[in-house]
Amino acid sequence: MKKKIGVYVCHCGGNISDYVDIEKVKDAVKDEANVYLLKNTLFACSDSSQKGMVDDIKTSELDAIVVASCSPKLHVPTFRGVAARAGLNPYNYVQVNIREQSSWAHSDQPTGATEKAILLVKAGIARAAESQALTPIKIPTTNATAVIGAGIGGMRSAIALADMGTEVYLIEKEMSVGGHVANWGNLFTANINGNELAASLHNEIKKRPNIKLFTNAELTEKKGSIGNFDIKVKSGNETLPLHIGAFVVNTGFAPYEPVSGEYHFGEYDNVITLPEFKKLIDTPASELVYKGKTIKKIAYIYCVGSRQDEEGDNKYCSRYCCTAAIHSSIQVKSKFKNITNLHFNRGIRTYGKQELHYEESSKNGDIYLQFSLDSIPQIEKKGNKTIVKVKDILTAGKELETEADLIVLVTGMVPRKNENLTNQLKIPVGRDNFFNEIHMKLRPVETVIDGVFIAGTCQSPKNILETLNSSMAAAAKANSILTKGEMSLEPTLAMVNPAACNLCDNCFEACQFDAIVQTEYEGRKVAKINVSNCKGCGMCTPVCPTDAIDLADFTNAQIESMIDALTE
Amino acid sequence: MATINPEFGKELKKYGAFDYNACYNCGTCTAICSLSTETDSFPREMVRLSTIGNEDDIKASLKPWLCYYCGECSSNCPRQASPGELMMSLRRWLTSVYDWTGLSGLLYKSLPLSILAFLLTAAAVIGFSIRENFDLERIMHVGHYFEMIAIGSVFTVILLPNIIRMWWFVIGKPKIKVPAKSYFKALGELFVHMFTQKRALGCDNNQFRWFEHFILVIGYLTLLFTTVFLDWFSSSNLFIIILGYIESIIVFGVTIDFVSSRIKKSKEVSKHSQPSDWFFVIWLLLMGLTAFIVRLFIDLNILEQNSWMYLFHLIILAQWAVIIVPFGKWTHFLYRSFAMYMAKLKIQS
Amino acid sequence: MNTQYDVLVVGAGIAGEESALKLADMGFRVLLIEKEPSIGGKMILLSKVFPTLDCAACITTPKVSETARHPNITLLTLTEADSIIKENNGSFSVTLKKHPRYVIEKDCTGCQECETVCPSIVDDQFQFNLVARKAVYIPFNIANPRVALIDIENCMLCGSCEQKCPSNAIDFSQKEEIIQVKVNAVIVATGFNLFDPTLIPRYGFGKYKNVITSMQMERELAPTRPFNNILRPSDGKTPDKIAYIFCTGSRDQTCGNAICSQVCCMYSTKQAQLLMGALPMADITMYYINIRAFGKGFNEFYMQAKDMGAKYVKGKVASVSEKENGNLILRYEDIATGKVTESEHDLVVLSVGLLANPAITSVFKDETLEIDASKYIKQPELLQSPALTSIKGVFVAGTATAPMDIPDTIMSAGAAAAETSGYLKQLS
Amino acid sequence: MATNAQPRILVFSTEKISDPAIDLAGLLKKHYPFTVYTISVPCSSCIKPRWIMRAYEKGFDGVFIAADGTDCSYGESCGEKTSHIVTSTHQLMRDKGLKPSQLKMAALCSVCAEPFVKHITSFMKELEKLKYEALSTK
Amino acid sequence: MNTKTRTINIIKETRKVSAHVTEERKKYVKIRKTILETLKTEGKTIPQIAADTNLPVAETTYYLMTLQKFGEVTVEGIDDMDEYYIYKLKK
Repeated sequence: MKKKIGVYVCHCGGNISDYVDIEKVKDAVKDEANVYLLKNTLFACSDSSQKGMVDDIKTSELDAIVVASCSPKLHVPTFRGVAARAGLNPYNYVQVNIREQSSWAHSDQPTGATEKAILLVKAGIARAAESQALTPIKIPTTNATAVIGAGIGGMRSAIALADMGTEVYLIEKEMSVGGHVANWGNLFTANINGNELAASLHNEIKKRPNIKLFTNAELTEKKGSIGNFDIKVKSGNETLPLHIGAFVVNTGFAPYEPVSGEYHFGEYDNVITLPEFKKLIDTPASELVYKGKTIKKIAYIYCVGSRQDEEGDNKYCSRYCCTAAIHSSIQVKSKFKNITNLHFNRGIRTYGKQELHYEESSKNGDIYLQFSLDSIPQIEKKGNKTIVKVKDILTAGKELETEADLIVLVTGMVPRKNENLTNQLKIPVGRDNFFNEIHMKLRPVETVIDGVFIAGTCQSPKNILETLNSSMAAAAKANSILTKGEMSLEPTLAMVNPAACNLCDNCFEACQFDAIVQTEYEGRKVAKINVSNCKGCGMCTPVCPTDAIDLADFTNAQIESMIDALTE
Repeated sequence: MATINPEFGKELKKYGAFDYNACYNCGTCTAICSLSTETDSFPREMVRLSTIGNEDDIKASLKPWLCYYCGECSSNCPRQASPGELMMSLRRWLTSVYDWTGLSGLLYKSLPLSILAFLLTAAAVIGFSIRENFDLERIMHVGHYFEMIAIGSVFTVILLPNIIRMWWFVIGKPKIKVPAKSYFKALGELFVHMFTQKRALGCDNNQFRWFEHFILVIGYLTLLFTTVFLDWFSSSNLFIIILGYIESIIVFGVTIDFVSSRIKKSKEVSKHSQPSDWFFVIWLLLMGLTAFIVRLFIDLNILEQNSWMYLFHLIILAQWAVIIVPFGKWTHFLYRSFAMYMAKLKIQS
Repeated sequence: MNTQYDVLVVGAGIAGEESALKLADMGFRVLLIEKEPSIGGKMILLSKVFPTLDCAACITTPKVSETARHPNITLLTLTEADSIIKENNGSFSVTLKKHPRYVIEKDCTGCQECETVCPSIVDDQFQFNLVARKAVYIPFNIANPRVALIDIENCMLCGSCEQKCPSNAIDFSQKEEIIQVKVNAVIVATGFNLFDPTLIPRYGFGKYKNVITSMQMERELAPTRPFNNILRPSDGKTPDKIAYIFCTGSRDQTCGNAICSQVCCMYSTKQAQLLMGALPMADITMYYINIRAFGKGFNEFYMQAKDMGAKYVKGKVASVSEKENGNLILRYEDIATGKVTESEHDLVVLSVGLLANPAITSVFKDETLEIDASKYIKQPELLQSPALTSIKGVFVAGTATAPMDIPDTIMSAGAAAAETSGYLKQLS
Repeated sequence: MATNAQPRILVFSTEKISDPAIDLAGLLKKHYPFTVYTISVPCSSCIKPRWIMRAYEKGFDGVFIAADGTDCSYGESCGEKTSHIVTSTHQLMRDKGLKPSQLKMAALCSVCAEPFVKHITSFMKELEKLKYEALSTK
Repeated sequence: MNTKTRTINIIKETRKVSAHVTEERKKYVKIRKTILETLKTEGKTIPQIAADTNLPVAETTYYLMTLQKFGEVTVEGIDDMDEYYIYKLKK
């Protein structure tokens, strides 16, 4: 069918017309099929030009328009707006870039630039002729979220979501909330206790009717996609069906457990981990006593389970432990008399304001000794004494030894094992085995599974402040998607021609976003696009053996007609 | 293998060290020090040895004496750990370590004890004067001989054994083999440094301070010579009299500047004065000044009527000779020179 | 222009953009102001970002254009908040100062014809003074809005640009505008200041041409770079012994900044990797105190730089001196050996730290926007609601609270959006 | 088409990453031959081999895929998938007697204007050589 | 075409050009001319240009790089030691 296409060639005030002969371009394309109207304009983007286009579309009842001007990045939204204002489908608009990719790129050869511009405009016209009206896809969404894990992060996500008007189901595996932090005493960077913090957040949760807390609970089933998930939550003996729009996964970390014999852990009774030590110093007492022995000299050994060598799994730095250990050493010194702290570290990483803790502890007289991975501190028993030996980098590699009453292994964070959840939600993990975001900077709380957001230490080691920030960021992201009650998706998505589909699994494999599902077509099983998951990348299109998949606005017809036009 | 001794810090703090624990071992102090070299890098090494309490290595080290406290390390320390003051404190501590009598340490650590020592000495001089019925001539005569005897005995009984102890810690105990002839060869180093302190010239922007020190040392030593051997107070030789005047002016003139900068705390070196520092400069000032006035009174012929003046001078002199010279900061002058000497020995080992 | 908004976001760097976008996505009307002529903050000027090494422009530009186009966001560049006063009903009365651009924003096509005729030459602040620009200029290639402005202080008032402009966009009659608006909440996203290394004269920045800041190196490495190659500024030589001095202005009480800047170790490590790619023969030496490679993928990135051949020397450089040929002598203590060492390099990069930018506090007239000991905006409920400030209805995002890297900034901005949204919902 | 004309190249760029780089080349007036035409798609992994083959059929001498590399916002597998497309197209090309070197792929970041020009210039030289060889064997 | 009033005249009434700006401009014009002149014959490295023009070498770098940015000079190649780029006039 012949279409009525309006073509506008822009001078861009000389930027184009100084090198590209606009009249020649017009001459060359005026007889193209489908060209109904052909104009040149000084500035296509100017207000007056835009108004003129709206009038043209209306009066000439154009089926499509082509503007040959600058880069589409600059003005596609402008001219799609023009089309929309004139009642034309925005996807019947094609922009041809004859500035950045012709006049400017070839300002050294104006004839060539003109020749190229002609072909580019022709290709644009061909594409417009094959263009189809597309409507943005709207899907209704449920403004409810399941927050998985009621540690500090999960609770903060829940509170933020509830305050923004999202219904929250807070699902906790344990019987009580607060996670690890609920067992901690004084926290660094703020004068508050872990248990107080957990309790105050729990209290806030109780105040909000739109948060439903399930303890001793887990996710047993998940169906659907972003905006509309049907899930089942088993809480105690009950199983509840819930309808939600998104997940915020905030399942936290597990403290690293030293392997047996690592720094004589499990062999010597006075070798303990940092979490054990934190508990020990929080017990009210006037003297620090461990297993009946008064503790005066404490040796902290850093990077246990973190920054491991080739043989270890954990190449990463656990981020919170340097400050946590130093903070504990300050606490223990302020609480008990005559304590000596010896820090055997691999370079202190008290980044940001946490440096002030390091400074405070040094000024307190704590002694820092630095070792490298190829010569770690040796611990041995001499009678009932425990001796730590180290080759200290800070003393030009000199061998030093000290007695210690207690050895604290500063253990890091490892990903929490949760196979059930991983199977249900299919969140990919990174090389460090923590959950992986799509993009660290652009989309730090999103996963490749649409509608499943991650926050807190299940993503990577973080301190409490960082956990809270990411938890609230995930809440903001989830709420911004769900709050309007519907989602609008770009219509440039993949489309399956069911008649041509033979249902192999090529496209299922190619799609990273779980956007291809099975459906019935004339009694056959065929593939279908789940539009709410499709991102419009088109990765699935070239893998189809029967060429049954096309990407809207980039169809075979459109691209091939462009190629044809470029080689006329 | 050395044992970490956190207790050492507590002892060191009694000698004036503070905040050096704040050090995070960046090495700025060592690299900024213009006297620090690849073979003798300090002060961070000393800060580190102090932190881990490695007494033996500190005792064996000459580095505290190699520092002339320009203060650059302290003013550029990112953690404000005052490495310069730590070096100063180590010098005090080493002085007490070298001192076989143990008095040095007691005086450094305790201000009341120091004051008591000064009072006792004063009382002894006054007691002696009472016994002599304030006979000025007699007192001056004894005073003159006291000077000679004090110099001799302080040196042989206290300082010489202490220098031998210093040698033991630095060279003997660590079993450094030094050929015997080196001991003679290096003597030049000893005297050059003793009289010129030329090493202090290596400190950046230190020419004036070095010059002050230089003329002070010359002034002090020649004044000593003039009073003890040329018997300034009794001399009628015009040359000797004028020489004495000039020397004493130099001594109190330069020390007035030192005292005032300690009061103003204008330089890094004068920011953290300990009692021992005050005693040293004030007594030096008083020595020069009282000697000057005594001779002036003689020349004006009014000393007879004002014999208290000589008494005052003698008290200062006695305190200087029996407290400050053997146990106080005066020894730094000696140990510094011997440190340069022993450093040379170590190189030749 | 509308005078009523739900939120005023001050600062359109990545934190401000992220907060504004999230709130706009939730349906709030956002007024976003930026004092510079382009949005995108400091990030848009970077080369690549650690630890993924993706190009900063590729990450920033989509966010920047999304911000500029969002129907719920009104964006004002060259605009500063002059005063913010809290009204009795809890809303804020805001006075804005919009500096004249002398170019009609909607008419400028970004063709840069004006630049070709402008006779005035001045240091290009967006290339950190490595080259010059004209008095009429587009800040940088990927600026948004990508329109020209006139630096009137350095303008010859010749009028050539006005004559040349094909779209008649130059307008010298523009005046400073005072704009009054009412908002219900404010987000402070004013970012950080870079440390000025002339405060450490020992390093010779400003005196020795071949001592440059890491931000200048960032520009040299960026694809739209000033020299088009990696060169040292004294004589245009391709450097082959490059030194990095870590902790320039951080962890240093003598310049009044005791805290760690959190990003310098990693951006320096990143630059080292990029330099080893660009100059395969070059030796890169990193003089550090401690390596703060703490975040996701950071330690692995640091190990990778070492494997690629970057030399890490523990020891802070104390002083830099210049040789006649422009090479520089660095004096430091090599902590591993405990010895004072001197080394020669032909280019020295100072890894400058981040400092607080507390200027915004003076804008709040009736209540005090408190700052902490490090002069960052104080977060009174740090471990419960990190986006809150001392003023109810005023929130804070990104490096206005503390030094932090890009992912942490984006998270913090998300948290500020969540907190603000909750607050606005309660108000209504 | 005249055989002595300079080779013609079809470039497939990606809307968010490599096309802006090509724009930037223009903006910076970094010149390259004008017989280079660009069609922009969302992601390089959606380019169909049949489109590439169509281009050769219709007279293009070379096809250049300006891929996203690791910057792709659709995920990490895009580079690998694009390489796969190149491999399978090479098979088709061999069947048609085309040289594999007539299809090139390279990752471009969004400001990689200069690398783009370099790639295109060297590709153009290669194609000229091919064309000359083809001409001389005739 | 140009129908709008020249707004430059409006601002000229309220502003004066500072001496510094004029100085900088004069300096640039002079240096630019010198550099372009010396490059007329052949491509040169920055130290060569500086030597030929008697300009301080750092200043030469700054202005040459600026000229490169404005599209007046371009890289021709690199010297034998791979140290200094050779710059030529851009046609």
